[in-house]
Amino acid sequence: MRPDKTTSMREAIASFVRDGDTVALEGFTHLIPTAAGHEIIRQGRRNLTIVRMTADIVVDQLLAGGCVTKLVSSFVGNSSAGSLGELRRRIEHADPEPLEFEEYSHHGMICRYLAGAQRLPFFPLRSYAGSDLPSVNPAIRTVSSPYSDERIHVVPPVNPDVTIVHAQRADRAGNTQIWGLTGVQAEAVFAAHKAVVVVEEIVDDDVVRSDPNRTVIPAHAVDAVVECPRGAHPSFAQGYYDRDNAFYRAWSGISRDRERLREWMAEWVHGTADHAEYVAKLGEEFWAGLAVGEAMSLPVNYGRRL
Amino acid sequence: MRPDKTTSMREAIASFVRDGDTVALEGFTHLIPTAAGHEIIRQGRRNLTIVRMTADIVVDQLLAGGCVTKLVSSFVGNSSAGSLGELRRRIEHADPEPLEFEEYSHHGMICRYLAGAQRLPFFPLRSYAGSDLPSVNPAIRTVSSPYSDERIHVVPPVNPDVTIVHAQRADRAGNTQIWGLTGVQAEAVFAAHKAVVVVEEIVDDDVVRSDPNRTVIPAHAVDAVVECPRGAHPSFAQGYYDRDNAFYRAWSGISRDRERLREWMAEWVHGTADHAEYVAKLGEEFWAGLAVGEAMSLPVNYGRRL
Amino acid sequence: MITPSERLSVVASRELAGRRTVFAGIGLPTLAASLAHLTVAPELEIVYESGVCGAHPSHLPETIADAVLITGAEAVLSMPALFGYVLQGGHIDVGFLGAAQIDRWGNLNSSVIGDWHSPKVRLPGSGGAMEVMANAREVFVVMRRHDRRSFVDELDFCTSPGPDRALAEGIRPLGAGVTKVVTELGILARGGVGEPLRLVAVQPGVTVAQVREATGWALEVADDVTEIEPPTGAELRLLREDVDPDRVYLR
Amino acid sequence: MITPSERLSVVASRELAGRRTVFAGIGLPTLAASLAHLTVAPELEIVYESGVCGAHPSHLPETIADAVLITGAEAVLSMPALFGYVLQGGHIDVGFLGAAQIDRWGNLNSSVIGDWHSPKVRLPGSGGAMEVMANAREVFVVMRRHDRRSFVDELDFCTSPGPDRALAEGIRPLGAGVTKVVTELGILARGGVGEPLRLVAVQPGVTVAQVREATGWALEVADDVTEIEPPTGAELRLLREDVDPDRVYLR
Repeated sequence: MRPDKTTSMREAIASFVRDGDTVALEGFTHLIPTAAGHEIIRQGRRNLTIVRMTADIVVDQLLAGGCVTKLVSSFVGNSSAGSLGELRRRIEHADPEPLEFEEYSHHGMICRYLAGAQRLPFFPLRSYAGSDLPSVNPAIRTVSSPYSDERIHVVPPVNPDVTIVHAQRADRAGNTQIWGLTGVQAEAVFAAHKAVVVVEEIVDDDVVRSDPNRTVIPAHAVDAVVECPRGAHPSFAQGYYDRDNAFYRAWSGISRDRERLREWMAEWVHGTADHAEYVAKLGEEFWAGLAVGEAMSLPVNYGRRL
Repeated sequence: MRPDKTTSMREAIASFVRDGDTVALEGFTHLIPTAAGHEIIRQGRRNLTIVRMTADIVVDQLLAGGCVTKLVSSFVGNSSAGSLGELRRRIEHADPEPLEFEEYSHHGMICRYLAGAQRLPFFPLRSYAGSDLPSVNPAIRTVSSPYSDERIHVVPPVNPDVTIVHAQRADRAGNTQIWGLTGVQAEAVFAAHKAVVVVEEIVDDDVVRSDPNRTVIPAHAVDAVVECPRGAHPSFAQGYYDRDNAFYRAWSGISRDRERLREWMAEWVHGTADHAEYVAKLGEEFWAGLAVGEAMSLPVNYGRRL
Repeated sequence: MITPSERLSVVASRELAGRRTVFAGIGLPTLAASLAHLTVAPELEIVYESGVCGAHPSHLPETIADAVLITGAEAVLSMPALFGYVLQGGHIDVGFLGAAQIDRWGNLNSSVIGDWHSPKVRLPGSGGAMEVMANAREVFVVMRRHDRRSFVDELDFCTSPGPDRALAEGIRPLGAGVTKVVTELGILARGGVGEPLRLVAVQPGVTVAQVREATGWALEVADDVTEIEPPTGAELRLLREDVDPDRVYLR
Repeated sequence: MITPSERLSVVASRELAGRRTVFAGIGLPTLAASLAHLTVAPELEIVYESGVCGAHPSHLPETIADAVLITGAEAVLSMPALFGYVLQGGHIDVGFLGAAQIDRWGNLNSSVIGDWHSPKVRLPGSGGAMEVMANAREVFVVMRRHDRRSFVDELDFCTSPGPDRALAEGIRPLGAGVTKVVTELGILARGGVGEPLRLVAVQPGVTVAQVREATGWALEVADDVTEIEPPTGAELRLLREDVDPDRVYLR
């Protein structure tokens, strides 16, 4: 009997995200856990530390929702589509309040997750030499190699209270399958004390078990499984729906204007009871525009003892 | 135009394995590159340093072939089926000559490959504290964390002159797909100066490209691709043929008796021109006994822009 | 007639009550874990050193990497993920280990008999044993043979050190080290750092004196040594009919 | 009529002659690499920061993680593998980077205008730029704008340091740092450690004095400044018909 870890988004956020927590949200352009971010905003969480390599729209929204005191990130921008208005106001003008920002490079963030997942006190990487970043981030240090006179930079582990990732599918026990870009999701989950996986669909055990190499996150690392179709919008889910590039382009304008941003949040986050309502509000015609066709993988034979 | 890296086993070994080289052969129980090992013996390579986590039958054969001066490993045994006769004679009695043995644990070996693949001067791990192993292996050292008063053990990188792995399939450019146990093959390849991939079958580009997540080793890390069906015998290739457990059990007896071992080598390695002859000599009835049935993975949709 | 393998499997299975993840090799540990899954630990997941999580084998596996463990499994991980994220990451409740020698602190030798530099017998070495010892919450040892050659006052070589030896070097491992040793004679147990293995239970018909005699150090004995409950009919039926019907390991 | 984007893409593509692996972002770098693949570097493979190797996109990608880069690709790697094994492992011949500011040593700022602690403009930050600079054999910069706001005497903040700055800290990076800067005015180049960027070529109709005037430091000029060959008909045809037929980036 494998345990059944399925729950609703509301229940998962209520149970696993508390005020003051360190929350990692991962997904590199692909499978961004937006719906989970919106539910955190709806539930009014406060004083969160958000850990996310690419702090993009969902982070700007969490900031606008008043949920975030501190950000740990390696890229703060709206992809290549422009700026994050709320984030820039917070950092450039402490408006409406300051934002503590702990800044790394991408590989630095990856190495923090790797150290966290592997219970290591530090992780070495060949970045930072000559950069000004260590001068504004004292957590970036150096270690001497015991094999030569070489020094190398290191970063400390990150162990979020909870990591939330989005995936294509999982079984009820939490075996999670991702294809396309898999990013740093497995490491972020293993680094966390608790992990919530949001999926496009919960599938039968047999589906997962027909292809165990597709399981990027095994059940024993997962605490809750939430089925939330289209929960990665405006990002994409490979094979399910495409990226909403128009929304990315629109976000710079929305977020630049404080009043427009407030209205957007009121209508689309606070004004929807849950992600199903958000999806319905966008409308079937909208979703048809993001639909994708079929490009099926060829099956492989795992073999059966005769 | 992707480069065509396909070649014969004879040519690959002649080009990429030179006397005195450090050669990594990986594959954890699954997909052991035995045929490559036999070709190294046939070509009479000398003074090799063999790097292999589980030094098992193929290592005992390389020792018996007189190819090896030094072994770097974390497990020296014939799986759970008994002993390696030649290896024990070399280590216990320096018979017919001593074998230099640099010993680690499994995770220590994995971390050496990780450091090698990532061009790191060392890799930390939570093993070795209190063990006698560091007292006989001075390469196992400690580093102090710059974040606490903690010390942690480290191992140095390994960068083999060449790594040889066996896989189910690759395209002609070297994009290599493995399913079932993937072990440490990718890391061993990335750690090496040159890499040879031996496969059950070379497939059309479209087969590989229908499922890019299945590619464990990308083409740019591979220097040669050799098609050699059944080249992992007596180990197995998931979905292609099963493990020859009877041969594993027999090996303890064969290798315990120096004369019987010499005869076995004369008949099966030196007495066959190549692996195709070895396979044919075993006979179709034999191979029928290792045949496996079908257990196909369910396809996933990668999606197509409409 | 109950065989020693059956007895050891059943006794070890009971010790897994309520555990969730177990790191097991092939043979008695797999039998014990599989039986526990059907009895005292319904949520138990066996994790194999090869990278397999949540296996559903069609046949009893012959190695930790048997093809039947892969087909139909819930997940197959690379070795860096298995050793780094799962094991060193602290996700294993109980690890099973074997050894040629064990001492009173649960330190294990699987490397050599004699001197490492010119051994009388060269054994396989650590494999992942050292990592299981350092990173599993606790370790169970199942030893068919209980005699002074295996239960020694001093190891020829310490491959996999318990936490006491690690702490002596100033490094704190995650787990408690060996907490249970199940043998043909009885059960030795220790609570954790600073405690030696003590005899806590004997197999039916075995005396405390017999166990002491078979142990190479001055074995401490618990105040309340119990007699191990013999395998029940239900346990034996599950073991013989469901876990190992072909009697691959129940020889 | 040739647009600036076309000119920059063609000029940058020529610099990729014979290279095998290029780490490119979306936009001009992708156009340049794709054109080079069809002309001077037939074996060229573009590696994307998202983890895609050997992409065969059905449409021109809008981001480095565009779904069309994944479907039909030769390999998709996790980020630890991409940054650890491929990039830090030393498998990238040429990395393309952009920046808000560049100095004479090819150091780059993509973090802030003003002081980091209270910036006038908060820019996106490093992303993987620092890693590309440290680990690619060399780095090409394509800048649409060539003016004193971008080509500065002193960076407001050094995000991605060239090897000279790293060496000053006693650490030797793998690559040569920025070796080419392609702009609307010309090409700056440097050979490696210890060498500043020098003007080596100008776009047709541009004078050395103009480039000097647009550069925020005392720009050194090569002895033999050449005039850049205008895009050929073949180059333009490939770019317009095969690489970006919908003129997504060739605006």
